Amino acid sequence: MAELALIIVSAVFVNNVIFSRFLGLCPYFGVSKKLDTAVGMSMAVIFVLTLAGTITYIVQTYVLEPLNIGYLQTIAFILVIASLVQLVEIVMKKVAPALYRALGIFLPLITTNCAILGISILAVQSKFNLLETIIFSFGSALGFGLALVIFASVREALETREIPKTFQGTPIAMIAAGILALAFMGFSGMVK
Amino acid sequence: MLQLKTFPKGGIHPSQQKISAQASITYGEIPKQLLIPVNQHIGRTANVVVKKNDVVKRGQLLAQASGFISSNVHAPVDGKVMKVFRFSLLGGAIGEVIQIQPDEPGKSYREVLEQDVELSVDLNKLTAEEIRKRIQEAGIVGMGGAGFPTHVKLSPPPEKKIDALIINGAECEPYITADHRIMVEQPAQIIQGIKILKKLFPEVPVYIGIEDNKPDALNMMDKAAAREEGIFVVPLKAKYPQGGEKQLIKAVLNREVPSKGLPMDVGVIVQNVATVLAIRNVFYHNRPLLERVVTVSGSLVEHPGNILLPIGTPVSYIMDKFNIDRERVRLLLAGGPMMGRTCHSFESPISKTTSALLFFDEKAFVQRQENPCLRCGNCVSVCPMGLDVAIYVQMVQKNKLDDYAKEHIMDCIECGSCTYVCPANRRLVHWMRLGKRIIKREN
Amino acid sequence: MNIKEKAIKSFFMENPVTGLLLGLCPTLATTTSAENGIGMGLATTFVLLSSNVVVSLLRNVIPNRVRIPAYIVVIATFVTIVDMSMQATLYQLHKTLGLFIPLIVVNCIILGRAEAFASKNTVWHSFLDGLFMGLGFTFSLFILGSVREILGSGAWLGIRLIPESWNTILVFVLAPGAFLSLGFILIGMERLSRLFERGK
Amino acid sequence: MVEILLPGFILAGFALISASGLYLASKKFYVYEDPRIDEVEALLPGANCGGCGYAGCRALAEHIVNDHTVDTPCPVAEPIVMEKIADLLGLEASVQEKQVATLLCKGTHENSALAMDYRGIQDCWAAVIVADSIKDCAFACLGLGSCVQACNFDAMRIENGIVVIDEEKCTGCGICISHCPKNLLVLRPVSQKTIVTCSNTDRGPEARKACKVACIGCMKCQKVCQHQAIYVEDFLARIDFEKCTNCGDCVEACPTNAIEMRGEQVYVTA
Amino acid sequence: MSKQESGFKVISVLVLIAFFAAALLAYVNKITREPIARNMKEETKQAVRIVLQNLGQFDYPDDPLDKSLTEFTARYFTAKNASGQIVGYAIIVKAPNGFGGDFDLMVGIDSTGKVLDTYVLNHKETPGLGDNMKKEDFKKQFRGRSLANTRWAVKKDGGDIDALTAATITSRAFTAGVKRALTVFNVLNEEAKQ
Amino acid sequence: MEAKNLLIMDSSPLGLAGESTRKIMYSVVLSLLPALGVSFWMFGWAAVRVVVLTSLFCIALEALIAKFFNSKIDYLDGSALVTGILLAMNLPSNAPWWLLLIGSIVAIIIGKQVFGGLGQNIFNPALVARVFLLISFPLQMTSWPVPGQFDGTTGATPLGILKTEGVGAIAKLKTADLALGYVGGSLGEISALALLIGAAYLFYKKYITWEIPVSFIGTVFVFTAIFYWINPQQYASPVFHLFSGGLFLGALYMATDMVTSPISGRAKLIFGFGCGFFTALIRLFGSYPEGVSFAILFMNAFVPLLDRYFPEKKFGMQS
Repeated sequence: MAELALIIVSAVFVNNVIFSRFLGLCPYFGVSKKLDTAVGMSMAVIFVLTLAGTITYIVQTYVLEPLNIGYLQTIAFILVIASLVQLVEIVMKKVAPALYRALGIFLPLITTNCAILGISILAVQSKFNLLETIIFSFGSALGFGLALVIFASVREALETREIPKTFQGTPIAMIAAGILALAFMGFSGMVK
Repeated sequence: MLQLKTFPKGGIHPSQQKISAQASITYGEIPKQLLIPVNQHIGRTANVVVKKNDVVKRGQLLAQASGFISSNVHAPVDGKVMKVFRFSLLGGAIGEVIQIQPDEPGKSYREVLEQDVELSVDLNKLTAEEIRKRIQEAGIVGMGGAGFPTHVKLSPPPEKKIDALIINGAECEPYITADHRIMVEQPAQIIQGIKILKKLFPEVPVYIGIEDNKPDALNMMDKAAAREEGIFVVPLKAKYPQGGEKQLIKAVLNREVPSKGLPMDVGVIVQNVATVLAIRNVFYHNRPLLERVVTVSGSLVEHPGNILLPIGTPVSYIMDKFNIDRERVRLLLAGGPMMGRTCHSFESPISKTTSALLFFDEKAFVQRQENPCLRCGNCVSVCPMGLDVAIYVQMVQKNKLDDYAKEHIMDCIECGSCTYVCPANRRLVHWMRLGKRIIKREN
Repeated sequence: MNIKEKAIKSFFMENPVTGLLLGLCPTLATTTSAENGIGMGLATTFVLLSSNVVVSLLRNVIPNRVRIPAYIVVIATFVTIVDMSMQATLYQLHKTLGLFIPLIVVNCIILGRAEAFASKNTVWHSFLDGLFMGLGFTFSLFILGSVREILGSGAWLGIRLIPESWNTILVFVLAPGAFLSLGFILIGMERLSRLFERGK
Repeated sequence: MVEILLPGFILAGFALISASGLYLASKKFYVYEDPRIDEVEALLPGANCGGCGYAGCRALAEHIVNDHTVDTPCPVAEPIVMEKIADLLGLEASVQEKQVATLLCKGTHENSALAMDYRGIQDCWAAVIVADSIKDCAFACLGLGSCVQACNFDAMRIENGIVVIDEEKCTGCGICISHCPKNLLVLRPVSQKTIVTCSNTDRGPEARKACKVACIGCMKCQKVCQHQAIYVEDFLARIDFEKCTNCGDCVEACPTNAIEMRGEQVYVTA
Repeated sequence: MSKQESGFKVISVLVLIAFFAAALLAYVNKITREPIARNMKEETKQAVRIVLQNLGQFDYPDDPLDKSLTEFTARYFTAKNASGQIVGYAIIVKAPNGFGGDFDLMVGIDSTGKVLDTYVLNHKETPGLGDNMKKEDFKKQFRGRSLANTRWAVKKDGGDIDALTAATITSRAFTAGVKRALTVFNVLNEEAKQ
Repeated sequence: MEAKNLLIMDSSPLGLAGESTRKIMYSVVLSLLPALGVSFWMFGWAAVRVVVLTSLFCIALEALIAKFFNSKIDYLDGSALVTGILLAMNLPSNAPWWLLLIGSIVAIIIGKQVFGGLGQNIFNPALVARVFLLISFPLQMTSWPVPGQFDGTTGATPLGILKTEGVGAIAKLKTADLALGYVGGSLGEISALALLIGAAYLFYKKYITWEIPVSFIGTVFVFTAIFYWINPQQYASPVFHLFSGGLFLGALYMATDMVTSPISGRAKLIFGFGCGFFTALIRLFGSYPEGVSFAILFMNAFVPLLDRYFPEKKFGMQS
């Protein structure tokens, strides 16, 4: 149990997807302009990443490894993730339209979120078992969501500040992210 | 005396400056010409019913209310209509005025008033219907500043059960002493007015809220009310903006008017003392709203005082009367320094809502160099409405109002407390007003 | 197509990183040194170029509805090829770039160019587009890598610039420094782009 | 050979399962949507990078179709793509003559003096909270530049107390119109040269007192116009752009110079 | 999507592409498998050459052997000279409880049990502090030390080792790691004698 | 224009309470004097040198920016001075001049001016600089001169000792020494008492409120107490945690920075709790001995969220 808790803490704070692993930065900067959007995106990522982590684990353990074709990992994973995302989108649209309106619109964006593929590959590399993989994927997504939501609120606040013209837009966002990364450095070494 | 009541959240203690508090109400003369503003109230503009060269009598209707939320305007003196045109009013607005050439310029207004017969009023014979109708016809509006037609306030829809009446004698703004003097000099008449209002809401207790910085007014009102049943004088701890309707209700009854709501939503009707006096005069003198008491004060006024004047009297008349040097005046305020409005013409006339005229020179004006917001939170802590002023203002400045701010910014009562305490010297109220304006424009 | 203009465009105005803000993950993660930046950039360029060519070749064969999955498969194939060949020949570099080689698959530039350009243009034009976009990407990675290496390690392309005993600003080789440097480089590149635009 | 074919079959299997799964799912869970969304999405790059601020290409397509606007360009696509989309949706289809914003006031500091020393927030809307007008004329341009701030094309500037519009830069987007608290801005076709540069509806004497170049409602222009294109209403001359031929008769007739001819005079023979 | 393509065509194109992609990859894999495997070993072997570089000519096996002691396990390479005599060992141990957790350390030991050199294989110590253990200034003090001639602790704890400035924990871990390697050497040496 | 005769028009109100940015800033400077005094006494001229240099650097940098980029900046409004002094209080007294210069550049430029200057920054400038330096120059930032000894002897802070040596090593430290500042550390870390005296003045002037310091310090106390109670052999006592490190400096001066803390009372309580929680977390489990600066910087990022979701209680929103 303590093991699993450590995996979560590590994934959320210590090895935060954004600030430590540098994964999923495109949506991080793209979707963090508005708080509402950021919250929706975070939810969608948590859902999809947990699911994707689980399924890629199964693909790796029961197909790729027994057949000794580990080099197909990238292509197999991305194929699985892309279809999975699209499947979820199609099904959600029909079965739960309300949920689709809230989360579904973020789904296409997730296919090319490198956090999904990256975390799936990392989970395999870390030699986690199924439960650990699920927890790890979930925790990583949670870390992504946390970073995204804070950052979106910071960017919304920046909109009301007197940012010099030169720094407006992405440059100031980068600098704010840099300072946030400084703060995240404080968590280093918490999980060994 | 009981423990002093006040509203709990926010508020400030600006320097009182009630230098005219002991000056009895004086009376002016009829000026050479009067400019009667057609629109002296909140609501639809009245329709002018006189033409150039018409001869009008004192009390004659000049403009007819154009709907329920509107108000009549009457001629305060006998005279001739010269013309109807657009002119600068007190407070920066430009609006239609009716220019009247009085028949007897220079005649003491006191004499005019003394010609009005004192009628005896049998309260038992008055019906609620009749009272409302006569108040409406007399063009009575809230004389505290806003100018909301009084008959509308007194006609709550039947589903709103009124269980308390509050008479607003707080007068929390610095300098202004008009209501104070009325309470000192005419307490019995105010009580007569209250008793007329009580006919509309029988059995409902009446509270007269007066701040403790006016002990003589408290004393006089206390004595006058002592003989009456169901009328209570409530002494209040002096704090600005206690005279705000919502703050007064909170202070007196500890009830909170909901956001975007009206006092009647918590079963209360608030009337200003001057308004009550005007109502009284409708019944005891058969006189519509023709005049009001104006405090004349400020650093350039040698002998500050309170003067009763017919509505439409130009500021220049008052300046002559009080010996105010035109060359030195740089700042003319209609109302108090916290919520009053600056004016730009000495020819503008006083209206039903002009409670004070303050004259200052350049020194009184604070050079506002707006500095960046420090987010110190002073504005938030003094805001009697609990608004996050600093945050909203930043949004207004960048035109990035979010839904949350839009929902609350309209609750601002523009009392000015935030601007008063801002260390960065920011024009917070002005920005808030601008924010309101932007929201209205969007809708 | 004017090649020179196209080159300037993809290096400055439409630079994938500083102009379009695409492919940020490898940009920030792998630029601890100028050399790593170039390595990552060239790997991406190869994939971009090859997939652009193949997608352009297949543009009339692939049905519209599965074009995205099909492109992804094509891209993933080249990525894996790069991955394996780098591991075989440039082992040390591959080790530092690590996870980010397979992640080239999800670099938006590649899919974006495949979709926006290669699927609608001839093979030769797609080749040029892939080449210049890739080099533009490499260029910004090189710049970022140089800044971070010089400030953070006191060296450039592995050559020590200041005495061993001097302190370097370590933060620049770490995550916060990556964001901060990119923030300032964005401003510099914007200025440069404007210069070029005015020069036209 | 097996070691090459086997992986091929396995991956083909993956592809088969996912493709047919998706195909079946899209049939079974079909939901109707505006088909144009698909068409627009097909034109967009499909990189789903989120660079436009929307959550992916489909979200942008939905925005374009549902809100019927191409205000948010895709940062990845060539500009031609957005033009194609606009064509597809019939946006900007009708070719109109270029319109420009025009200020209906000539109340410079010389013509209509300041009536007060306004010290509040330097913004027209903030000023009208304090006073209806800061100049002698109640209808004058305040010259505090709310429209200048609103203009996205740098086409406006304040000069001598009133706003001056650069007709070259003006795109006729009309955003400034709603930002004028005095409602002094209108759009006019560039070929319309004759304008009444006044909005004062007061009677002649008062209008003249307020501004040297005010329209005093004298009706001379109405009388002189041969095309019934100019008429006086509320003591203010107004021009019907449909009928006006820019002949310039009214300009000459106006005693207060309240009617102006912009640029070169163009005669239109009826 | 203006035209509706048939489901069969859609699926089959995708399947075909996937098939060719995987086949291509399998082919590339076939070519690169060998060099990759070689590269992976090469790194460790490089380290062995560094830590044992003072031994002159020697041979050692391609893959390390495992050695389990009660508290920990280690891997080692045995270096032999041309005549088949053991001239030294390169022992890989986990240095315990560093700042960023355990890290892998390779220690070269000559046949007399003296430390030749050290090499840090991978670590998560703080840049600028702990990772100074890779620097010559710190490493050189270990050369020539053996289990017997040294108190294996940092000076602060009453030993002989100078700790890195402001990185006591890393220094402790490093010291403990070297000590472990020497312990392994003793065991191996005993076994070799038998 | 003959504006002379025209009447002034402006929006009400026309009075002012007489507060100003400068007054606030210089009051903060004043309140820092006791703590500065203690560190001057402890570390001698070295400490004076650090404070003077950082203050000069910070003001000079703002003056340069004011000259070349944004003439609206008032570099003498005291805010740059406060940043300079606070930065100095986060540094060791033997810090080399280039460290002070880099710190000042980071604080004023990256921490403040890129966001638009006074009042616009999201993160506390002095802390941005401190964390930046801590990560970049760990060697210089973790060896501290020993107070009272002017011979350049360096040692670790009590928290540093705790992290490397364990609980046993700090047993000999007396609480009174910790509270009075007779231990190693940065300029402002050393005397909790002097800091409290200064802060009392700010409380009196109402420039800071009780919420953040109380919930910050309280949370650290509670969390460290819980772990101390679980295992006193492994974790230090809460009293030790209270008086060691920069907790008081952080809780009284850095977290309460008006610009980077939330506005409403409720939000301040949560903000303080967050600071305390992450401080305790980093101190107990992280690899850095001190977590105050990281925790505050981290919570700074939450301020917009807190402002939005825990605003002031609105009038008329009862029921």
